[in-house]
Amino acid sequence: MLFDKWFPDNISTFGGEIDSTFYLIFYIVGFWFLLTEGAIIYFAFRYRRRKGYQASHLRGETLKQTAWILIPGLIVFLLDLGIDFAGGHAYNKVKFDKPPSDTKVQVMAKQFDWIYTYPGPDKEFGTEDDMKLEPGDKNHGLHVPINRVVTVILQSEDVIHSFFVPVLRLKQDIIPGREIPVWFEATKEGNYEIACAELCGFSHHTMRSILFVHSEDGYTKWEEKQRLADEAF
Amino acid sequence: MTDHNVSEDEFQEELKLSFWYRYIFSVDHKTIAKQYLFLGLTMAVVGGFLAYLMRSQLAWPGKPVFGWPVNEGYIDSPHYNALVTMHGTIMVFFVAMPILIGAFGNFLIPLMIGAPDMAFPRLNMMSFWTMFLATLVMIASFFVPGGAASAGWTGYVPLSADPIYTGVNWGLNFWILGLALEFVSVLMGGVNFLTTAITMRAPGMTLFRLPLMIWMQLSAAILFMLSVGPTIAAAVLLLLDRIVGTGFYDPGQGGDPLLWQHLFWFFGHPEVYVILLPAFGILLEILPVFSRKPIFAYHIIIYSTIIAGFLSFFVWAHHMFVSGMDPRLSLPFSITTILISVPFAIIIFAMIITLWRGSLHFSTAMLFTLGTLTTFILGGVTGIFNGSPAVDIYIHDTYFVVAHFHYTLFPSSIFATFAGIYFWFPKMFGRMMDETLGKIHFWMSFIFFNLTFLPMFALGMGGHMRRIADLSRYDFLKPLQPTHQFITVAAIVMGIGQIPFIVNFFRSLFAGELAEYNPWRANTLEWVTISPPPHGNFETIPTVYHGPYDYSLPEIEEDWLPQNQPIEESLLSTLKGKV
Amino acid sequence: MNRTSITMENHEILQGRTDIGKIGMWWFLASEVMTFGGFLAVYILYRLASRGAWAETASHVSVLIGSINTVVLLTSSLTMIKSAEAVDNENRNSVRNWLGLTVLLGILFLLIKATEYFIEINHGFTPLTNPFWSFYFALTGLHGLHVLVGIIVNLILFVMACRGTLWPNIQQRVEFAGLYWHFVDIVWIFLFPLLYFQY
Amino acid sequence: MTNTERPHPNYVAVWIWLMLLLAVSLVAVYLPFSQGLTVFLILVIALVKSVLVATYFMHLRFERRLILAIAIIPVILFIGMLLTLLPDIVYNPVVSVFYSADTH
Repeated sequence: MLFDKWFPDNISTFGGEIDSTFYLIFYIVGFWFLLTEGAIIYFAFRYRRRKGYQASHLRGETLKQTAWILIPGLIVFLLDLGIDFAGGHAYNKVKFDKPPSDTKVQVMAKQFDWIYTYPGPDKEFGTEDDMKLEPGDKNHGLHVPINRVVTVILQSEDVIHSFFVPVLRLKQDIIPGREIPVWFEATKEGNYEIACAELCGFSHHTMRSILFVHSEDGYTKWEEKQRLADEAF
Repeated sequence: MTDHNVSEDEFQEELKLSFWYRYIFSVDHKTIAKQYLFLGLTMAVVGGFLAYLMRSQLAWPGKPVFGWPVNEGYIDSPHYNALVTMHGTIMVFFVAMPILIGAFGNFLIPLMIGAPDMAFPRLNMMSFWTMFLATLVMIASFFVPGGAASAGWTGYVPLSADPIYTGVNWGLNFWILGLALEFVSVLMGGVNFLTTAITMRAPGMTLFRLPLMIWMQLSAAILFMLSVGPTIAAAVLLLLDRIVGTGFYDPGQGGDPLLWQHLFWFFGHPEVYVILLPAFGILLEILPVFSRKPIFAYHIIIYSTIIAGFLSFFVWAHHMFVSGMDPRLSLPFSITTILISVPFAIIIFAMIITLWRGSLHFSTAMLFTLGTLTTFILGGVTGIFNGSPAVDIYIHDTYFVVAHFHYTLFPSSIFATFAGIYFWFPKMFGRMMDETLGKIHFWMSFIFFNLTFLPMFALGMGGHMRRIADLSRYDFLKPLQPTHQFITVAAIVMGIGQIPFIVNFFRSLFAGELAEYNPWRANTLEWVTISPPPHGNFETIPTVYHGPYDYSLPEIEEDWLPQNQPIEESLLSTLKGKV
Repeated sequence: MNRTSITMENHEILQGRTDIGKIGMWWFLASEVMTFGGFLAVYILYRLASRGAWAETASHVSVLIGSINTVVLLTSSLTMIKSAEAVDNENRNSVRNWLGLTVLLGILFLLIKATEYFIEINHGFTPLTNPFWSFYFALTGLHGLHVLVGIIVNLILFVMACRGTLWPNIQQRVEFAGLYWHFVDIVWIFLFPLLYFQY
Repeated sequence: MTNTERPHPNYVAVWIWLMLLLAVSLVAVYLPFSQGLTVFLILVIALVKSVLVATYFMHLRFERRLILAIAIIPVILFIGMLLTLLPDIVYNPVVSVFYSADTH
């Protein structure tokens, strides 16, 4: 599409819908933008001051005249509603219709790094076999399997951060005092960047992390390796 | 028209006042307006300089920046955050507000409604000096230990609630104090504006004969007065958190950081319209004068403004779609958000149709007006992207938002300000500004403004976060570095483009061609008195016979009809329902 | 025509618009409503969100003292409006006396409030104890500041009334001071149940 | 100085009503209602009291409509704001359990 060069790749199941909402809005408002700008430029040339030409006294107070602005206003209103409902589906998908998932990760944000906690084999947090990836650990980052619904539980230790993964089209502020779950399903293997998108202090710009999307096998392997390393420790 | 010869006595009387009472502690609304204007323009230079520092750091991270006084020119991340914060704060609260509300509101409200002065002249003076004090406090915050506030212009808690998070202690306290003083100042101004316009209108000046600028100023004042309260409350609680050590925003003690965002944006969004509406007012005054046409659909513009003003109290959460607030709030707020675009769309359409079949004269003021209109449209339509909760998930807190609000606020607070200055300069200072320099200024500003902010949309689509001091940490952002350099160069050229304005302004101030009463042949009341008007404004209070935009009436010879000029009896029947 | 005559003439035109100050005053009060509204909103929301967890600590405020103070402040509102009535009846002594009584009741309110603070702090409830007490001291403190401003305004009017300099513009002056004073009273009407009652 | 005729209703009666309402609210709070209902009730009583003060002591009843509007609009906005914030701050399912009074 038009802006493919600028948008990062999309690797999430809902990212496509967000992008298509973007394009939908782009074409609608692009049309209005061209129309209004075109009108201004055309009028500016056509009605520039010339000798002997008197402007017409047009007050726009009768219903017939005001229709020229009210009807476009109405169309704008209807298109706006359309945009809202079209985008509402994507928003619902991200925020409300959370599919069930058995892969859960806790993300604790703090100035200026991320701590990832995996529930381990028993799939429950707060137990012995939790695996924690602290900053500085080997392969520090968010490890997820491909094509599986992952729930990320966001928490913050200090200030507001924002969990932003451009390739997933996913962004969620992290509020201290609230536990905010988000979900995604990655569709492409690889290593991607996670950023903090909310100003969080001195070194906000260094709050970067990596999202590792593993293949099904690769994920089990990584989990196993991580568990052994944890036990050895 | 009656001839307004104000005799020498009047000027002699003026001269008898000492310098201090004439220029510094004046209670004359026009002098106060000029004080606001100079304060705002000075702060614009400060804010612009901060922008230059930021842009230089972004374009060439890790390189020393020319003009940055500390650390051998290297801007580190905490200082970058302070620059971002102070640029936003200064531009919104100490440039846009003093100029659009303080200067134009003060200057035009009494003149346009035909009043000798404000309802409370001394309150007016106090309002300016409170603003001045606020400015001093804000400037001083740069020089206290720890530097200026660096929690963003929105001051989100808990980042701003505890010095350990930013390392800024007194800077942020000063920031809150400065803002509080600024709010108090604008509140005093607002009381004054509203009371003046309600009670001191000249005979015959009915509500629906008021120029649209007055309507816009009044709407802005009402919006400000009714929205700022919760934010003052929130700011007091924040200050108590910082100084006394209470825990209003500390989640560990039962506080809720999101409440700050709610209360801030409850004010923050109407604040956008507090800036935008007076800017629209300027456009709506200039368009008819240089099109020689009545403004299209005067009444509908007023109703649209009222509807938009009311709606603006219930759109604030669209700043918070990804903030972690209850997502159920998103739908109602996205609906109010798109609803509010309709009245503004209607106003814009009305402005465009005003050009149709007009007789357009492209003076500098008109060029800036059209420049504002064209750029603001882009800012307005890109707001739809942000208003859609789904798209906002991706573009929130990216450069897309930065580009969007610069496309709305820059035209409205800078371009419209220039339009207003070029237009009312003769009335303010009694001299004409130079048109050639003005046109150079316009084209430099307009072209390089677009070159600066258009690429930012692309940055935002690339996922570039705001408020990042150095993008080189992120691999996916590295390819965007050249774009940043392009933007910075464009921004610097835009800055240079303001030099013609400064030259023009000061040269015209002292050596410009003397202005007549009504150099633009405009209808509104400020043009029926001499330029500049004396203390007391009008020799006799004019009586108003018709609306402000009766240009090019086919029945009369001239293509204009001042508001204080009676319509001949013979014409009354033909003009029935028209004027 | 010189400047003075311009101003004179302009003032003539403004004759008959005595509500200039009143409208200004009401706009000021409107913004005050929103400011106190902000404080109250924060407090109500937190208190509701606490799901009754603040009730225990909030039971240490003295409803008795609070009720007495409410009576004092409501009565001072009555005396204030009585002085406005006396203005219209052109009863100068009565104006002075009612004003003086209002000032006294205001001072009494602050004294009772100060005693209450003293008792509470002695029992170990300071603004830093917990969120409830932070709110308690912040809200009553801000209200107390407003009462103080009102007392000063009323006191000035009272002194002027004693000296007999109040009489030009008396109606407006007493009315505006009264509007402010009643507003402060209304704020207390909301603060009292919200802060003192058990819920 | 013109002394325009201003009506003066029986202020003492208003004051007695205020005292009565104060007594009612002192009793109401001990009735066995839920927290939400109690808050609602005492707010309603407070509202009635303040309306009394505003209509009679502040003379709103005798003012022109403009002043009535100036007085009422902020109240509407305040109530609107409060109601809008309720779902997020109080009834938000994602708010975690940090709320307790005595953490010190």
